[in-house]
Amino acid sequence: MLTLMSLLLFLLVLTNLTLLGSSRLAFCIRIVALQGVVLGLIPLVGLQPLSLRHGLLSLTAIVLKGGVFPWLLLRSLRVARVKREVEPFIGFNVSLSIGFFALISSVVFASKLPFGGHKDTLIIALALFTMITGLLLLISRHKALSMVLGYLVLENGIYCLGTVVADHIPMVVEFGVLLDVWVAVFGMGIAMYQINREFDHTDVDRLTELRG
Amino acid sequence: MSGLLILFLLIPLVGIGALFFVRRGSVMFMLSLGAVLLDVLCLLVGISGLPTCLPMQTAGGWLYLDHLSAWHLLVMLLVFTAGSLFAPVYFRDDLGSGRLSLTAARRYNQLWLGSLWTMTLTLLANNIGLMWVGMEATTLVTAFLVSIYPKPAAIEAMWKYLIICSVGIAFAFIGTMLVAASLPATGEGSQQLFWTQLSVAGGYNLLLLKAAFLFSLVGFGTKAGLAPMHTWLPDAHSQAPGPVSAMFSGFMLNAALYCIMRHGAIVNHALGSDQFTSRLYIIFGLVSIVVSAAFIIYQHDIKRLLAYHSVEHLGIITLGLGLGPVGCFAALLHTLNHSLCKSLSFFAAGRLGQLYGSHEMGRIRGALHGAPLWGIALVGSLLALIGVAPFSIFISEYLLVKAGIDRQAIVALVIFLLGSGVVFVAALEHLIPMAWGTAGDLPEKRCSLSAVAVVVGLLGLLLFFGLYLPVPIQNFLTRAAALIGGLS
Amino acid sequence: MSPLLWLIFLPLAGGLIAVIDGRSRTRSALWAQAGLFGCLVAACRPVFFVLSTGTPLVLHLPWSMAEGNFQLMLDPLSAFFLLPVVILGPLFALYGAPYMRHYSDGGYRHGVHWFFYNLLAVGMILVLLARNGLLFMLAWEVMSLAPFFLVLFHDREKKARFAAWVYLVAGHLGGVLLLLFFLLLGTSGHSLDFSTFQPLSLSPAFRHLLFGLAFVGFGVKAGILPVHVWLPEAHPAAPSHVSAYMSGVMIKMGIYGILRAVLLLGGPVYSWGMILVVTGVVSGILGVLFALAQHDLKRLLAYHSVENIGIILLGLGVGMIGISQGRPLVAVFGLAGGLLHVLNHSLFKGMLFLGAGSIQHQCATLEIDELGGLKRRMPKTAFCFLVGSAAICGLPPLNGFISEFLIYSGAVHGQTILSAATVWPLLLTLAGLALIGGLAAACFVKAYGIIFLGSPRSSHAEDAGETGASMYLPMGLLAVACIGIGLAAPLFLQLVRKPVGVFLPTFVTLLPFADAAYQLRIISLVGAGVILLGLGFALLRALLLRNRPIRREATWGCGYQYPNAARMQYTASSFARPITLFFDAILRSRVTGNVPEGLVPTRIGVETDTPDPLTRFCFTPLFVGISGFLGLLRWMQHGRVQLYILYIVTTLFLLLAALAEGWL
Amino acid sequence: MSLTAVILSLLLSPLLLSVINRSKALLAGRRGAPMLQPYFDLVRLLKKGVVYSNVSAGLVQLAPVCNLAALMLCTLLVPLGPLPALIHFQGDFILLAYLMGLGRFVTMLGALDTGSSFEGMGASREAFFAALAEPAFFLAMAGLAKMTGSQSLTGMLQTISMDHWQHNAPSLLLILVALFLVFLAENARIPVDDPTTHLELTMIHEVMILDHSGPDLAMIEYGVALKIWLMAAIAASILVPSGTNPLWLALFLVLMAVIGVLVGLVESSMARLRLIRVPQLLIGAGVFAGLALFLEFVQ
Repeated sequence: MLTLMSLLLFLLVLTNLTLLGSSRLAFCIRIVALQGVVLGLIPLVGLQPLSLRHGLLSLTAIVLKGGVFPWLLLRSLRVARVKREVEPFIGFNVSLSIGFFALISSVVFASKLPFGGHKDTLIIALALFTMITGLLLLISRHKALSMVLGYLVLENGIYCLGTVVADHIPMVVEFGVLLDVWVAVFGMGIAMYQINREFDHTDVDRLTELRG
Repeated sequence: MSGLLILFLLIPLVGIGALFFVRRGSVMFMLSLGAVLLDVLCLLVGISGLPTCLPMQTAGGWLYLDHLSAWHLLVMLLVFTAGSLFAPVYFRDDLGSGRLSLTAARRYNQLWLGSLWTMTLTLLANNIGLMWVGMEATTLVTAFLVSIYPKPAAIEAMWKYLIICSVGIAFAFIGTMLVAASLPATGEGSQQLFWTQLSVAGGYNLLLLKAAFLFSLVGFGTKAGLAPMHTWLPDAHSQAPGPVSAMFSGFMLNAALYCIMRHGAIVNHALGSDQFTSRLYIIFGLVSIVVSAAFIIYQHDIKRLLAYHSVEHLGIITLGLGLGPVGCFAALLHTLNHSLCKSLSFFAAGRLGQLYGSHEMGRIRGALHGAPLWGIALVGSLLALIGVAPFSIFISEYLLVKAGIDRQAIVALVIFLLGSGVVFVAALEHLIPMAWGTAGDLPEKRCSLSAVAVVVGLLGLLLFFGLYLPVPIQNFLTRAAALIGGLS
Repeated sequence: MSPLLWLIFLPLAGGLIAVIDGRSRTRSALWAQAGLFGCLVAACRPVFFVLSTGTPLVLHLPWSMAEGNFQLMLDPLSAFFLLPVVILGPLFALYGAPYMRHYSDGGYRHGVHWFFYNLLAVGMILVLLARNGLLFMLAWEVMSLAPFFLVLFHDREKKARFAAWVYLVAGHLGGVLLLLFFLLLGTSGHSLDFSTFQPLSLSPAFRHLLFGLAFVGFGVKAGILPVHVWLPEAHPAAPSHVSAYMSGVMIKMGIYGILRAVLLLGGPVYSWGMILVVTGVVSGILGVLFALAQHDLKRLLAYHSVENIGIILLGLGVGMIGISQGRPLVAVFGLAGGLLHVLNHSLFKGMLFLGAGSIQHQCATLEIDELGGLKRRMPKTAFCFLVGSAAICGLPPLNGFISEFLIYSGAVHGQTILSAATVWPLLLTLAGLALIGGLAAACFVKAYGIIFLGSPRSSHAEDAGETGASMYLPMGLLAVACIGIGLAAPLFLQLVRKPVGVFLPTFVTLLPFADAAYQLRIISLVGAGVILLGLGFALLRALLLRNRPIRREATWGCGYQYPNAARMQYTASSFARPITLFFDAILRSRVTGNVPEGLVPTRIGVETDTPDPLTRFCFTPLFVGISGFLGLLRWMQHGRVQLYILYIVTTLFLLLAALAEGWL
Repeated sequence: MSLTAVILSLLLSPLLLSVINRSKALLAGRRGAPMLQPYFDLVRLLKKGVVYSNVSAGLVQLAPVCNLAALMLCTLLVPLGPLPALIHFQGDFILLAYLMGLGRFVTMLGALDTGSSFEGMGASREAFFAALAEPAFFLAMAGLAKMTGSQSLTGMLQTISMDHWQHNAPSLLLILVALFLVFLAENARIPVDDPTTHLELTMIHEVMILDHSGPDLAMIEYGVALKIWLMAAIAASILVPSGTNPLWLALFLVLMAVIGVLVGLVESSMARLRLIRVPQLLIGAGVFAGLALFLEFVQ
């Protein structure tokens, strides 16, 4: 089981770094989907004993993040007819380097965090890393879709963190959260559609009509 | 009695469902108004018994109503009632001319009731996770209210609103998780993350809890429009239709602040002092006041102006939260005053924007002559907003200053007074040419009864609370303030 | 119902009915007047009672308000300040009704106007009666707010809108200081009721701070330099009866506030008296200098309010120095002079503003240099204006002299008995008052001479005629009052006996008051003598000239071609020019146009303009500076959503870092 | 006895004018007009008819009457050396100053009544210089009050004794100088104004009364004489350390004549100052008076 866990964690790191370095949007969507599946599996693999509650939750997460979200996003990608992210504010190579440092510092940082009872500092570190990746995507990318992906990655990180540090969050809440995220992605999809319709592009940084 | 809480959640849902079967625009508005009024009725029925049976729980402790949430519920229902009354006035022309399609009207009303539902959920949730879910849902529901009219700017605003608030609220969720994580592993009963239990539990990991509060503060603060996380707010407020802006500013921000209050209360309890939260409240309050002052000076769009006023006033409320029991009292009173006032001002701004065909303040001239009712509303609400007596905001700001003096927070007080002074000067400079002077040729519009009722009602309440603060309300607020700032 | 409640209720009811019945111009004015006259009637008994016996009337009503208490009290000081409020309010309203008839086309809301007029009266009455900090502040703010709407009556003029803005801003900023004053003072007794304040438990430094807050806060309303800037804007912009009410009565509430604050702080201290004197001299001299440089009559009058407030402050300052140094004679003369000047100023300044209103009515302009020769055209108004002008210059036998005499006398007496270290404010008072008097005379010679004498300088003035009786009769009443107080000064001295007694034990004031009464009796006699002797000389001249030729010829013009052409006359600007030039370092007049040059100058035309130097060199730069500084923050909202998210992240990161470092 | 002072003032005041004129004439090597010339002038003027400007609105008539009434009442307030004033009370000099102010006020208005630019010019200058002269006068009086402990003119002037001249000579001299300067300005004498000039543009007082004639002019001229007399009387009374002994009256009258000669001397030996310099003179007077006060407080 330990080896499966490390595989999952490795995949998590890999997906994050890939996202930071990749410009093709469709590919990124699939990577995020993969990440969702990986994250859904982590509690199943890592938590002993396995309860029905966790099983159900993980399953929902996998279905949503691995299936529904990518489908939604790919659809809006088709509508908007964009293929690639243009060169981001922070270039791909730089992003990757930042990601690398973020990974290292997350690991260092996580070991110092005062989560006394928890031993899964590695998972915490990777959760932090995932969140940072998400934020990086949110801050540095031009396309609306990239930002949605960033948001999803951020959510993934939080989810990952939650599995470790707050495993006793009631199920109703967990489902509520998932529902919210789903609606959020759905809403963002609609928003992207509308942006594309009104502006003929989805470059977020060109939406600067409102200021001051 | 406790069945009431469930009713509060049920009524909007029923309303949303019923709206699917309505085929006439005006009836839709009537229906949502009816739903809101039904809620109000529930509150009125309950209100006689409320003081004695508060706090109360139901649904296995998941729904919970204490003085704090009851107060916010009251404010919320006031805002929604006013908004529902005003909506037909605002949309009538567009509904008639077909600029607002039936589908859009239905969507509007469903989203309207939806946001009522999500906010009710936020207020009634005992579990802080559920509270978060409600808050996040609020964002999602209301985002689409911004772009009921799919203009480019509205869509831009909606996008920014959606993405910024989603990210912000995501942080708040980390905060919620960290609260859970900071609990001792053995703490029985606190497993459900019920606020009622968290606020009395012991053995927290204090550092984690503090970190949790920082996340909640920044997260919910984004939604509450505290600077520098307020950036979405002027965009969304200015692009949304009048009633929606009013609801945003009048209550949604307060709902987010309400979440912060809840988290703050937990931290205060765990730390045994409110020094930690106070300092943060004061810092964020002051930053919001100063930042909003800067933007108010240079503003040219009336709704953006009002939006920045919201930033300012949320800052003031936050500042009040940091000033001990009297400050909390003032903050809660200010919540009501600001909501009343801001609803009215957004109604006026929205309607004047329609009449003058622009929200540019440079184009709105002599409203008192051109559109007397809305001119009066604008003048009354803006004067109230900048703290002119005898409107009630004067009273809450006065209490705030008193709290500051009692706490000897002199620096904070000076910054607050300077900031609000700048706002006063700038806002008045904007207001005078808008309301007075020669009005251009305006389309002659008859004022409907509901419009008059809204304006007179809101202004009357503002004046009433400025001159008279009934003892029951004072007692109620004292109890509510004790919940969040009971430590001195 | 208690008589004190009637005082508030009647004008308020009148105002409310006026706004409800606002469609009719005449009726709304009538309602307002009825309310104010009712208030006057209701005030007679309590005010007389309090001023004659010195026993305060008290009223305590239940009021549910945080920290608020509905405590009312009419003590002699309040009663004295109540006099102008209740007497002049209805009188000005009487004038205002025909004045307002001028504005009859659509868009002018008379009902609203009268409502706020009455609200102003209510606010002032409540300010005078309130004995609780919050109640006082509410009343104060209501009183401050009402004129805002009154000024905006002429809202189509940009000037009025600007004036209203300046006015309310000044009022608000002053109000904030007052709020701080009451709340800080409230910490001494843990309540905002005046009776619970325990000023003597506070440290002297703290009391000085509190006095500073109150002085500046109330000073804004009183129009003390340098915080007078709203006054020259707001007074000209308002309808004349409102200017009269504001300038004659409302600004005195600031004076009342200062006095009340001194009482609340446990009685005067030498340094406070010193501050009053210094600011009084500055306000007085600069006020009259600024007035000299104005071209607009109402603006000129507004600056004279600043000047007269300065005189009042001088009197009160002398009085406070007298009290603090234990010199009852100085104290009584100073206080009595200052207080009487409050009343006197409200009479003649009110009348002058009414006169300005009549001129505006008849000539459609208040530019002094466009008027002229109005005495022949509006003889009755001109007479009243003359009386007012002489009174405001403090000339005997009119009322202005009475109060100024008391102040002078107090200062002169004080300087002979005070120690060398403490005496300088009194000497400053003497010299300052003398200079002020001289300059005021110059200013009113200019105003009266250019407006009413000579020949008309424009067709407006040419075609002017006398106003209706309803407009000059109120002025006439005030003129009679000015003369009456001058001729029956000892009688009116009785009015301030009890108010002064609020500051000093009565037995201490007996002797000084007897002294003052004696001196005033002689002055009144001499005043009567001037009038009688003047009449006698007039009679003598009439007798001498009975059978002699009286010719009317053109004015001697030194052989100039058009000796009597109106444009050859001296203008107001040229009249004041020697003085304004002399004080140009302070006034900084702007001169535009072509000054004559060379041997054969062509096309000459010079205009001078003196905007308020304080506004120009102090407040405008300050406001511009603040807004410019805050403007630096504007880059924040640039529209890039990615960076907005970065703000959130950065904020969070900084907070977490602060937490990790242990700063939080 | 006090009535004597009033009667003396009323009767003798024009004589002081002729003392000035005669001394000027003698200094210029002329014989000068008879000593009673001012009286003859007054009588002649009283016999004449009047001419009014057709612009005037009545102030021209009011001014002389009112001015004279005010100045006549002033005579009740001023002691003549040992003769106390008819009316004296604490602070009567304030009333004196303001009665003179009243006279000036109406005179200026009378000047403006004609609409002539020259008269406006005169009034303007008069107003300015008078304003500057007032503080000097009041400070000088305050100095006397401080020195003597009394605040009425009679009290102050009659208290001054040889003692004061021995101990407070510098202050007294300073006060005298200040009062003399004020006297020159108030009465429109050289170097402030030249009462005999013929160029309207440079006049102050004379230009204000250009359009007065007949009895009106007589009243004004008499008023001028009274004013000079009264102010000289104050100065002379300071110089007479007399107390109330009526025997000193002779010395007082001599001193009045000396003052008249002094004025004549000044007028013969000096040119009129440029108008722009006059304020300096008056501020100088104020400084002198202030200095006198300072000296007294230092002692």
